[in-house]
Amino acid sequence: MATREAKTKISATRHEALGLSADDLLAMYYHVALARALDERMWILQRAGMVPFVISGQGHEGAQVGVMWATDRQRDWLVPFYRSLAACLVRGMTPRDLMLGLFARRDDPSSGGRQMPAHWADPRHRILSTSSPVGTQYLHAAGIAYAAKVRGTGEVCVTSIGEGGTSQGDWHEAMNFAGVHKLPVIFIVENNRYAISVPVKLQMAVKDVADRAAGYGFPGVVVDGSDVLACYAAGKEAVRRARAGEGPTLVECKVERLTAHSSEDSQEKYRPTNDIEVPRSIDPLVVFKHYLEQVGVMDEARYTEIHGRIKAVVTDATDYAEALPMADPATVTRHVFYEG
Amino acid sequence: MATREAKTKISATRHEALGLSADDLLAMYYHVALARALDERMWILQRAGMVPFVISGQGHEGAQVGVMWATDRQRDWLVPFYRSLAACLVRGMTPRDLMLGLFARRDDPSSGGRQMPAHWADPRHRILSTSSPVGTQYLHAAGIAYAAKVRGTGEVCVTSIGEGGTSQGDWHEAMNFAGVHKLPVIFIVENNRYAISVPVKLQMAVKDVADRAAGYGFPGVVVDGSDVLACYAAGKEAVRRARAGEGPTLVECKVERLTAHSSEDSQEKYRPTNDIEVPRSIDPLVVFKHYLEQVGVMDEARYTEIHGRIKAVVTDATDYAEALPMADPATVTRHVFYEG
Amino acid sequence: MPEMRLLDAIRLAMYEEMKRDERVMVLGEDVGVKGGVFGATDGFYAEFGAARVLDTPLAESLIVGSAVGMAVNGLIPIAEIQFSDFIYPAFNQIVSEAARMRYRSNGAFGCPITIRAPYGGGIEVHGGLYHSQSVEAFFSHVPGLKVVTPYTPHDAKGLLKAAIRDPDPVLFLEHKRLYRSIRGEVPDEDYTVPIGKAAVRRQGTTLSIFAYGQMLHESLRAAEQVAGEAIDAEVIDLRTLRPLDVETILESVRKTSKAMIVYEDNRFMGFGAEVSAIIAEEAFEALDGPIVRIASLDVPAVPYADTLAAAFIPNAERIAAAARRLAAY
Amino acid sequence: MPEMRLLDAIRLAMYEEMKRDERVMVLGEDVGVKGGVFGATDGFYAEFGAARVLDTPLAESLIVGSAVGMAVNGLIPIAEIQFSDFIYPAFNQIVSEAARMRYRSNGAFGCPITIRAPYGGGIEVHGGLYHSQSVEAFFSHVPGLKVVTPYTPHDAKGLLKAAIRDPDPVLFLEHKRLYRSIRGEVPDEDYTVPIGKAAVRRQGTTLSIFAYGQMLHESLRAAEQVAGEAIDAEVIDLRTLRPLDVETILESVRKTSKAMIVYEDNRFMGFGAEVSAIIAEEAFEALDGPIVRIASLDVPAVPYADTLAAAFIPNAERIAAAARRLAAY
Ligand SMILES: Cc1ncc(C[n+]2csc(CCOP(=O)(O)OP(=O)(O)O)c2C)c(N)n1
Ligand SMILES: Cc1ncc(C[n+]2csc(CCOP(=O)(O)OP(=O)(O)O)c2C)c(N)n1
Ligand SMILES: [Mg+2]
Ligand SMILES: [Mg+2]
Repeated sequence: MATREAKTKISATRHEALGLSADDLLAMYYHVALARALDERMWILQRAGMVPFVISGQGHEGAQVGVMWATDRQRDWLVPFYRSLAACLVRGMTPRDLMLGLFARRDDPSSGGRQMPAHWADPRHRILSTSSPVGTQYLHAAGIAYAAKVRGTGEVCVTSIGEGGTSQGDWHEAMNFAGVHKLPVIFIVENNRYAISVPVKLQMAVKDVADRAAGYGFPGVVVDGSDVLACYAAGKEAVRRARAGEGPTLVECKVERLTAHSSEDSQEKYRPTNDIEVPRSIDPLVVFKHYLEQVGVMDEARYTEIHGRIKAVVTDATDYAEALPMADPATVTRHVFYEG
Repeated sequence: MATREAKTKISATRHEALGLSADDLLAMYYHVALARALDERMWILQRAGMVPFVISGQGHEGAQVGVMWATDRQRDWLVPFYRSLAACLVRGMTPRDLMLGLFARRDDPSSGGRQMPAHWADPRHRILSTSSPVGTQYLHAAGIAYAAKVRGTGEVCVTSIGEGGTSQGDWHEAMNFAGVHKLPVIFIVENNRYAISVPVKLQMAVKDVADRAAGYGFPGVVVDGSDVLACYAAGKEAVRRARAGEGPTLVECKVERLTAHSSEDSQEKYRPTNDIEVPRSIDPLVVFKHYLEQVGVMDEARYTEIHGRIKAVVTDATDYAEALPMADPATVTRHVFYEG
Repeated sequence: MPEMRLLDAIRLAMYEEMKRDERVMVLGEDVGVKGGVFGATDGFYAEFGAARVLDTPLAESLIVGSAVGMAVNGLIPIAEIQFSDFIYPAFNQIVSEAARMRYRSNGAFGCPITIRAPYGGGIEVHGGLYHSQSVEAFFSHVPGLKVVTPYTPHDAKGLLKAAIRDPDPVLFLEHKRLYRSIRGEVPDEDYTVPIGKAAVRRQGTTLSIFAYGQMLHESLRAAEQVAGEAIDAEVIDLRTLRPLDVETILESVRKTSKAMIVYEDNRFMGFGAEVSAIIAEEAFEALDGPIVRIASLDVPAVPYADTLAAAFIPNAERIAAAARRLAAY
Repeated sequence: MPEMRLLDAIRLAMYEEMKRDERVMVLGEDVGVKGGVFGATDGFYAEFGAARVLDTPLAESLIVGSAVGMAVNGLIPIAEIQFSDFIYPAFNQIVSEAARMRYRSNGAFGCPITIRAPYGGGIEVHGGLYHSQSVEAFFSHVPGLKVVTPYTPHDAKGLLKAAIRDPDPVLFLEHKRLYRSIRGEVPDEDYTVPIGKAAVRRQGTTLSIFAYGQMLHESLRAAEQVAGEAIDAEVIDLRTLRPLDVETILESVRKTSKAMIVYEDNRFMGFGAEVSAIIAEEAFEALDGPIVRIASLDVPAVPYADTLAAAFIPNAERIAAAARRLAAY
């Protein structure tokens, strides 16, 4: 008992030290759990043949919620990639918005069903449209940050990519440019050790991508992606630096890919079983729940209530999206150019 | 006198410590001076309207001769850029070969007059054809080194680029790939502080490009490009590492651009006078001559003899090239594809 | 003679070439242990090892640019671009470097590389804007580059072997919808199909339809649809887009005096434009009707939703309707 | 109305737009203190400052990719590619990103950027393979992108202003040989020339010549050469390659019944192919002769040596000879 008490005390100081209340913790937990539940439902729908394709963020949610929680949801920008489901939720996209994209429905706010699932966009929440070519988004983020700087808007731009994407020339060009002009941009690398099947040791000769930041004249930090508070702390400091005109920060979150690369992939072929079965001790959802319990913010009742709410929200989003029509073929020629 | 003696002794130990004889020093000096003389003649020819264009290596010769002297001229590869005149001479191209390129003559071994001057190539000396797009050559060098490694040929590949070129995505992709596979490649950066008019502070946020090597898992060294022996030492160690299977080395040579970017450029517009008038104390030709005098390898007579020889060689090359015909128009359609 | 799918024939061609010549190697994203996202190099890693079956970092310019260097130094690389949509980062290395190495060095250096790229879209593909594109129009404009796209498994094996053995760079485009939908007999023995020759897939007299890839398939279906209406369409598989078999094209038009070109790419400046221009200049006298192009809409690539994808891409019905109009002209 | 060179008109258009709208900015290599390698932004750095006249690192994908982000966040970037030959590293950012941002976001995001690129070669240019190329064929195939190339200083100012004010990406191609060789009157006042309209530069009845850039200049010279031989050529400046002014093209062909397209780019899959294909499909009845294309050789870009460059590129004499043949058909 004594030890448990002690533990709680120490831990408690962690989120308080970061200026987070119990309600903040619960809200953050809700987003991690909601992202996971939506994601799992998407896989079920794909396996059931209701949708052709799914690509997943499972295992990345803690890092995304942690870092994004430190941003200003009115002002700041997100330039996402295809695993950014949790980040988009934090930015304000709703479960219905995301399911509309999965089902490629007419009302899909990301692309009106024009793009594959997980190619998020939402001008209402300053989430720039996602494309498939890996790496391009880093340059868009640098450009958005450059505009923010010269226009003096005080905006910060956050973008994210996998560790494989750091091998692209665009990644380097963006890092270099942002360093030269000390731009208000946060470069996140969600390092899950695989680029589809390619292990990180064939992707780069270094252990941490973060080591490269020094060569661009700004700090790079490594955080445990299963530790939501550590990710929040890293995000908070990166936002502070950006807002203060001190320039970019590279935040490398070590995460685990809890699924195959996508519904097209069978990872058993290249990933050893013991590597696939990620210990629950590094699942951000489990780890964060444990922390909330430790600090007495989460108990049985609350857990049941939250997850009950999430289940209802996910089901509502699914039914809502499924019921809506596909895009009207007549609209296929729309929006090639500005239509006024 | 005592001091001078002492000085000589100390200095003398320098080239001896590197295993270089007096004859080596004189041969190295000859190449530095020859490159400079050829280069200066090329500018005179351009100013006189004999040729439309010249781009120059003046100021870079010491770095190129120093590093290339450490390579095996039979076995190793050079993937040059447009300032590599001195490097090409060391590899075995003759003054006539280079003048044929300047005059775009039929017998130009680099391209038969198809490319602009300074786009060197020579299969006899394992000098790969140079193109204009900055940065592409780094990937070719990595590929050559990969082939050397898997074929077990023991070849080392040397490539070079300016500091501006390091901003290209291809540069990053090549560094990363070479690091992952510990390839026998030497990446030279000839940092002359300008990319045409763009100063290095707008090119990168760091002082030394060499700092980036760590992020790719191999060493990066900075050398004074006016110190031929320092460049030779760096080249020697890089070659040793490559040959021993220890992987790539980034060698950054700090050099001065003693001319405008090219005959099309007028640097007075963007470069302060005091910056243009480079002190002779950092002109590799002057510095190296001074060293040879100090160690008693160079004296008045020898100097006159060498430079007399160079003058004759440059004049011969010029007359020879000028006298030859331009490429035959009928050949314009040749060599699009292999002709057997 | 064993029957197999287009995908199997492609795998077999590479397998046999790697067995035959140890200089031949494959490189690209996920070509190693995984055997490629479509399985084209399935099993290669185990058999030929990591050095010759190279999983590269995620960078297409690296894949092509390093292949140029490998080729210069004695290897024969087959570079896989995971989806043709992702070939653009390598555009500079392909156009400025690989395709010009021989010309700019006045024949001194060559670049024997093959670049394989799965392309094409449609309802079954569900690829959206970035996993569906046709890219042949860009690359068939490039002197120094050869562009090939097979339709039959027999051609796939023979043309890919020809590409691998070609001393110059070849872009080998594989339509994703044909990978598993097309089966055909593939000889066991070692053979090549010459690059630069078209194939008449259906003899006809009323009009000529020129196509390749999935649209050749749709064109053949269309030809059957109108056959009962006394419209006897000749259907020609271009196979090699560059160098193009102009002779076979003109011969057919001189016979039928009517020409249609069908392609899946966007219409404007698509490959059909060149075929049409060649006919309009070199077979004008023979022409007895407008040269018709059937192609996809001029919007950025194939949308994901089936409703939109169906509206974007031509199919047998649209081709048949156009054939009827042209025949009646 | 002051007379000026094409280059001055381009500079003036940017200058006036930057004065008019502080969101407008230029970025590229050496556009700052140096004012660009051709002087198009001469003096801008001193007047508008470093933030709006941005010397970028040496990376074209960065120039375009960052411009996309700048445009999304309220700026109106004019990106200068130093030579069109060096636009290829930015190919992915232009084709996959800038040109598709609006379509893929279903209209939610736009990309108002102008990409300026000096292009073209020839004896006076001495650019060799990598400082001479025509790149319009690649980019005019891209839905979502507009492609413009002016011939007169008047058009240069008006079209560039239209491009800068266009809510979508525009590739603005400037022929290097026209920079200083062409002088013309340019109104002081603020005006635009609409993107998407061709201009009849010479009225004629015998045949129609379609061209742009330096080849328009050569075509006009050719028209004068044959004028004395009872050949009255109509010469049309396409000006905008995408969206193309199909109406004006068809009108002219319906009048003259003979068409020639002249371009400096490599022949195969060059822009003339599309013009020819449109005519062959939509004005077939009017045609009274083959559609003739005059273009450069199908070898990789313009060689450096004058002897080779002269053999590569069409000129007035070659065009005139072709016009005589077509007129006599
Ligand atoms: C330019 C480009 N090349 C290839 C692909 C195909 N592709 C999609 S995701 C992926 C792997 C990405 O790995 P990583 O960056 O580590 O992100 P992760 O999927 O592991 O989160 C690849 C190769 C692509 N989308 N874009
Ligand atoms: C891809 C590409 N973009 C632009 C150019 C035009 N250009 C030629 S040299 C040069 C500057 C190169 O600077 P740096 O790399 O520092 O080499 P330096 O000339 O200073 O030796 C530029 C911009 C080019 N050749 N290639
Ligand atoms: Mg990964
Ligand atoms: Mg430099």
